[in-house]
Amino acid sequence: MHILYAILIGPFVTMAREPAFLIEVLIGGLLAGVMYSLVALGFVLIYKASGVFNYAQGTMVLFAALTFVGMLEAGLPVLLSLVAVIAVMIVLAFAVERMVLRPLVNQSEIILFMSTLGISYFLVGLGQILWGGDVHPLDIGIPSGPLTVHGILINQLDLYAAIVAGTLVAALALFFQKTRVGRALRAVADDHQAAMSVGIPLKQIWVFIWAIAGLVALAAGIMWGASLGVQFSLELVALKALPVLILGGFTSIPGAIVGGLIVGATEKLGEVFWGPVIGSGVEDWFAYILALIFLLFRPQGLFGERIIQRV
Amino acid sequence: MLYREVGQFRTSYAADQAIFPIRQDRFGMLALLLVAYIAVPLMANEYWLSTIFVPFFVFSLAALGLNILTGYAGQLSLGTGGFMAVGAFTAYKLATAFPGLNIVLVFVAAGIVTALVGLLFGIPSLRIKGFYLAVATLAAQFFLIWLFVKVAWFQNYSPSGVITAPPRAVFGHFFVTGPEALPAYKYWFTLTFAAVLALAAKNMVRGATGRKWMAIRDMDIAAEIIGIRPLSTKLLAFAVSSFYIGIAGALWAFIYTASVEALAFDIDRSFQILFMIIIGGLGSILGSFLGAAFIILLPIFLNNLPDQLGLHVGVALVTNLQDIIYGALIVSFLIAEPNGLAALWRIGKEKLRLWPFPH
Amino acid sequence: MHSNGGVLLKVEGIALAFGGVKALADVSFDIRKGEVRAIIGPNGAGKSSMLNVINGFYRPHAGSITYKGRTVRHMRPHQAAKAGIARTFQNIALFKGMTTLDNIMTGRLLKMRGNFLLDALYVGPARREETAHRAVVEQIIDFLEIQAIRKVPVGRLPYGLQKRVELGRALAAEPDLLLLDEPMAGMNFEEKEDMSRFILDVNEEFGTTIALIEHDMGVVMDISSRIVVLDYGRKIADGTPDEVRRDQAVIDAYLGVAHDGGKGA
Amino acid sequence: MGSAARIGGERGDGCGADPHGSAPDAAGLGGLDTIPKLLLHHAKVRPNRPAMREKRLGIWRCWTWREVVGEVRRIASALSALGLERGDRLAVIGDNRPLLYWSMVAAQALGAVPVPLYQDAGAGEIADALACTEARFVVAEEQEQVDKVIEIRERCPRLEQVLYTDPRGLRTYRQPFLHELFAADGRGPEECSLDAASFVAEIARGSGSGPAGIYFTSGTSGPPRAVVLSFDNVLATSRAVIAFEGLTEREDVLAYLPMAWIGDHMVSVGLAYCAGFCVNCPESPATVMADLREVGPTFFFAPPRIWDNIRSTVTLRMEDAGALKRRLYGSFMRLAARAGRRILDAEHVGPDARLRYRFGERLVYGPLKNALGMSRVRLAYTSGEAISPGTFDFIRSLGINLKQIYGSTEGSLFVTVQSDREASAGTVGRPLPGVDLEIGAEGEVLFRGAGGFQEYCKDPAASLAAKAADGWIQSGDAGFIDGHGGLHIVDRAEEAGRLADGTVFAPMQIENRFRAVGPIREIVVFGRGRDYVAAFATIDAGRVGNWAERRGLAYTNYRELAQRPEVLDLVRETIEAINRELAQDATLAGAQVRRFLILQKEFDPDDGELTRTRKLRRRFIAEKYAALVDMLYAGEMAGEVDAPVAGKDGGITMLRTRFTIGEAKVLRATQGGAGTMRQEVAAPA
Repeated sequence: MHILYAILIGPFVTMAREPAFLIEVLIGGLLAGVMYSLVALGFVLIYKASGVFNYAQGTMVLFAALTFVGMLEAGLPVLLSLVAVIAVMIVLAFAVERMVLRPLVNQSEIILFMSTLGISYFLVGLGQILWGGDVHPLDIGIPSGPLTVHGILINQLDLYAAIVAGTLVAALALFFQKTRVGRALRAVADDHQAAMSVGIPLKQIWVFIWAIAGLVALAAGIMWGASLGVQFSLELVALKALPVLILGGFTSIPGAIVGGLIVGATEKLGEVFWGPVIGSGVEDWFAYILALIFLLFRPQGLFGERIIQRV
Repeated sequence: MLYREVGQFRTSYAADQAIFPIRQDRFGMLALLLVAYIAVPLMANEYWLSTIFVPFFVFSLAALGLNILTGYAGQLSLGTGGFMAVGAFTAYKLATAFPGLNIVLVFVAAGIVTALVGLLFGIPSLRIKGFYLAVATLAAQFFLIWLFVKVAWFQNYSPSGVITAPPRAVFGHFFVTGPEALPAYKYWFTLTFAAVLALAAKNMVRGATGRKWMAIRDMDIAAEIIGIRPLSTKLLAFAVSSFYIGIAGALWAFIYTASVEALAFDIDRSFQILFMIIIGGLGSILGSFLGAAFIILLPIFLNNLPDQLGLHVGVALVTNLQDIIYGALIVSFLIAEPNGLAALWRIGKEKLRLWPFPH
Repeated sequence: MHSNGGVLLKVEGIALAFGGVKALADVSFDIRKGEVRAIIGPNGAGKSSMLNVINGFYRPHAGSITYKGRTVRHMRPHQAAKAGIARTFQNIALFKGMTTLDNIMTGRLLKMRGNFLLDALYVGPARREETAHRAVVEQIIDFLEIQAIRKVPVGRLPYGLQKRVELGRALAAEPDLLLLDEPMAGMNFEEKEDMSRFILDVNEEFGTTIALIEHDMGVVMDISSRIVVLDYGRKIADGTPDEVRRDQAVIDAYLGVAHDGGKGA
Repeated sequence: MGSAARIGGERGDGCGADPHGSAPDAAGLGGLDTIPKLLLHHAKVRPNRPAMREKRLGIWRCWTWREVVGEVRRIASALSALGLERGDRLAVIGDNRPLLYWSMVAAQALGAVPVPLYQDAGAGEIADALACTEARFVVAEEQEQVDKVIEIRERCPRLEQVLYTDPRGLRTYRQPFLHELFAADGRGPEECSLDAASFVAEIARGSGSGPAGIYFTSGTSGPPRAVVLSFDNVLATSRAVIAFEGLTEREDVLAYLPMAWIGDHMVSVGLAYCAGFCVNCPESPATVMADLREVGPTFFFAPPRIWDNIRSTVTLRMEDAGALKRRLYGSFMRLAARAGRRILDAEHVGPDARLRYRFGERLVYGPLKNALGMSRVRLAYTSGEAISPGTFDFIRSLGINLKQIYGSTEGSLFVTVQSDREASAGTVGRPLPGVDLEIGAEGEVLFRGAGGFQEYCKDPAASLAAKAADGWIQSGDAGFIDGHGGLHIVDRAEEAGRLADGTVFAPMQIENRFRAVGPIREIVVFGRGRDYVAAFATIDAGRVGNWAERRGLAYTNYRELAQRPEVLDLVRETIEAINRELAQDATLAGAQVRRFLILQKEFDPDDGELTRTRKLRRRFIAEKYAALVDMLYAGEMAGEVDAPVAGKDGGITMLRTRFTIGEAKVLRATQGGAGTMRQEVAAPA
């Protein structure tokens, strides 16, 4: 009985007893969630445009951050480094399209997925050879240390990261809604055949979308790197983004954002309030179980389209 | 060109449905078994037996299990490592709790427990498909590993979190686990598991069970309309697949490494086994073995390559180069033959049968 | 065609809608034992939806289905299959990774009693069952004259043969009611002739009741005993080919719309 | 549906138990002089040897000799119950099926005369045949045949009962004269009104001089004739062949040729019942090639057309192979052309070539024979018409012991046979032991022997014309006998002639050189009484299509392909190449093809251009396409003519069509060619 109490009731009692702490945890979780959203966004963009479940998105985050840090350490100014990394990510997009996607066109989803695993291995090895395997601290001038608002502690870095992420997401949303290229990209996502038939060059679209995913990865990499240091565990951030995808749906940009927030918040709550009871490291799987249960009731995710089966 | 099929005709459905309907294939298989059971243990040294052949069979079994689920029933799973851990830890708990229990039964029981766990995590497959399901299986992966790391009971409260296989023998005094176990005994033991379970898998996939799985895989709606129940069919695939993977996990922990911690079965292990079936060939028993061999031998080959070439390269660089080559090889392999080594084998065999005709 | 008058299936007041779009509205008709019943109508008339309702793939919003004397709103697809309803699909729904033989064998699954353990061991009962069902499937292969493609993966077969294999899979279930969704779509004249012959032979040899959707009016008029005409989800006519051919509503709504499609009528 | 499968045993160990009781005793039959008597004999001496196999429902069913006796008795009993009497004629129409073969033997057992008919014959042809033979019974395989018989029933007043073996689609037929002839397996033992003793007694009443069956000639020049052969004809000939070739009970043959053709009858009934070997029936016409591979016959009989097809299929398929494989194949095939035939003929071959040939056997010839289903073939025959030398040498060079035989329906198929070491495309061999051969006044081949037919059915005048009182039979073929006693056939006696300038013109000899060479499938030459030789060609759609695709030439059907100027050039080149060959041959040098055109449809027996055994009906073609023949001999290079062409749907339509005429270079005859027809032909083009 004691254990049931500890799991089912105890944490809520704690929450109720310390509402400020609860809010603090919640905000911390939401801010972290924005970062998840950022990674998930990369997945969604690529999945939407090319039907590829890009496992290498996490590695791209790492690779981008590593390259950025490496250039800074080599003494390049921040802005130049940024431009250089952007260039690298665009080159990467070209390489992926030319050497992986194009030869594998019309293959089944699982084959494409496996190929991104291959890309992932490749990038990990390449990144380490180029920049070494140590932890690189990344200081981009954002003041660290907590900020107190109404007695609630907020990590400044998290806050800035959230602002950057939010801005990026908003910019992307505008881009997709308002620009011609953006609309073309959405057309591709909705119907490859139709997009081709109105003269949208699919290959260019793929390069483009992978480049954008690379930029999103760069942004995520810088933010995560700034808070955790640029190291190989960054790759694992990608795994965190997966339950976000389930919650939000593989093809929904708003889904990625909302899903990220939910995952970030609940994971933090789980870790802080349930962790002591059932053991630490709950955040490794908490979001997954949450997503799994959620899926049982809504298989298409939060914002996914309802599936009408036809025969 | 080796085949001379003329005059081989079947007078019964049983003969027509045999696993190897062509005489030359039957002889080939027989020869292979003879080599595996007699020639290899006689000729191979301890290194080969313990670090190549034993893990090869263990991986083959795991790949076989995943292939049943993913290749035959079409349900993508990324939780293989987690299920291997279930098998390993169940076997450990059983072996230590019931010291008198025959080691074979321990492994089978570990497989059954894993099957039940697999069943549980297969339930979402009713509602979700494809990558959604794959991600859902990650839940099993992370949760299970966390469970075995955090709950000390599973490790019999070992402070390091490492479990060590107790010594056990088959037929009275042939030790297959523990310090006294001989490599040859371990080899025969795992080989027999792999052979028997591969035969069972082949029988399932060529029979009604396999047709149900493949029907669900190829077109689930049509399958349902001809009367196949999707849930029970998928769950059966999860259970059978997990049974194989669980036994593989137990063999891994007991025979191959002798002592193991839960992190040996992390997500990388899942991906490794997924690679095996993709490289080997989805929906192919043979492919599971070929893929396992490829994935096991590739790093060994890459490790030894610099030495062979007379190059002196730092260890770290070697590892990183390995990653690059590994990644590139996988991509090029998928491009060259998306249907895997088994398809290459099949095509090669077809070519031999039709030789000198090209098709 | 030996229709002996007994009603095998009766649908009454069936209504179905997708997100506000009415696919079927108050459709009622019956299918008699042993007859070849055609459902025709212009594109989007709701023909396929009707078949999907009958075999349980869609759940109607209103109405009832009486099959073999039992009245229900809805059967699940595998229940329908178990009750002896088999079907083919407009866009071939074969299991592409399997051979012709295996595809037709799947049609026998409902009749197989084995389980995976027996399969795994491939001992006595599993082996005997496999052989016995193979023998039945071979009769179907013989019937449909597809011996030469027995062991060919269906993905490699030309369209017309795939349609035939699909018919074989449906027949393997020894259905009481066989639903054929455009069995001759995309076929050339010769293939259509063959398929018509097979349909009539099935009806004649096994006494199977057949309900089919078909666009080729010539074929429909030739092989069916009675015809239901749907238009915009409503039934506008029901009767023998001759009656339907003369029906003013049909001429207006159907033949009038599709000038080119009405060549046989 | 749902009848239990009967499962036979493995090859050689018999096929399982006998469901019909033990075989009746064959003793006291007074000699094995009829086929039914031989049946009883085999059931006694080799009861458990396989007599017949059929691939049905996916597996090979097998019947031992003992089981066959039971089946035949059951069928005889059914026929007798329906009123079949001694001397009646029973027609059989359908694909090669055990039940149909057994029906023939059952009819013979009752003293009736079986008449096998071509299954692809139209209703009219069947009516003629039934009327001519006055058949009272018909055993048909399935609905299609039954429909034809019902359609023409009014025209055949003697026709009484029609039996069918496949009830599919016939359930609603209510005609009182229709009966199903059941296959026994899976239906339990049928009640047998004819007990074993009376069955044997009925068989004992038969004698060797009685009619064994009536067989239709293919009718290359004129309507088919109904030839009556006696048991003595069939059995004496079969025994002579068995002795000559050393055939045993261990042979396997595939019964895939039309049952109506004497060739199939002699192999699947005559030789099989004399030697006691096993006849295998394929599952369906579409699966013959696959079934051939499965059975692996030891004795294979095919008309030249099938050998041509095999050769062109091999060449065609090898064209798709990779460069390396093609080179390997090419080099070994050249070796085979040089040494293979000589090795088979046990002539002297250097040890080096012999070794390389053995190597080639592992690498190319053996696998090729395996792929073709010919690995086990130790005796292969070609007959029916002359085989093209290229094809003949090609097949032999692979190590397949292909031999020519010459004969006719009137001679029970076998008049001459090549012996193992004397096989060549030129001669058709020496007379079978027991057969006398002579060249008549007009160069016509005459023969006399045990196989000589009895008479033409209901045509005593023709019988008398063909068969003299002393037994000499006019073959209708022109030929000569060479110094070694080998017979050479020049052509049909009535076809052979001279050009206007007196040059000898033997169309068949010329056509043989062209058939199945390169793009050409068939060629028909004209020239009798004309100034030069001209020809119609049809093209090999598969090969030419392949060639066109590789060149990027667009076409949608046969007709468009045949009209392409590139194809005309291709055919011209081939013709010129063969003209060069003809120029080497003293007798044929003057008859090189000068002008030709490509027909826009292929020849088809349904259109009357070929016989049912796929032989050219030259005279019919000349009449049908008279306008085109005139064009060939008029001066212009192209013209429009009403001609039958292949339509888009595969049917034939008359259409005003433009034809272009090709002119091929003609060479001066090179001296030094021997006066014989024998010609070494280079490796296939």
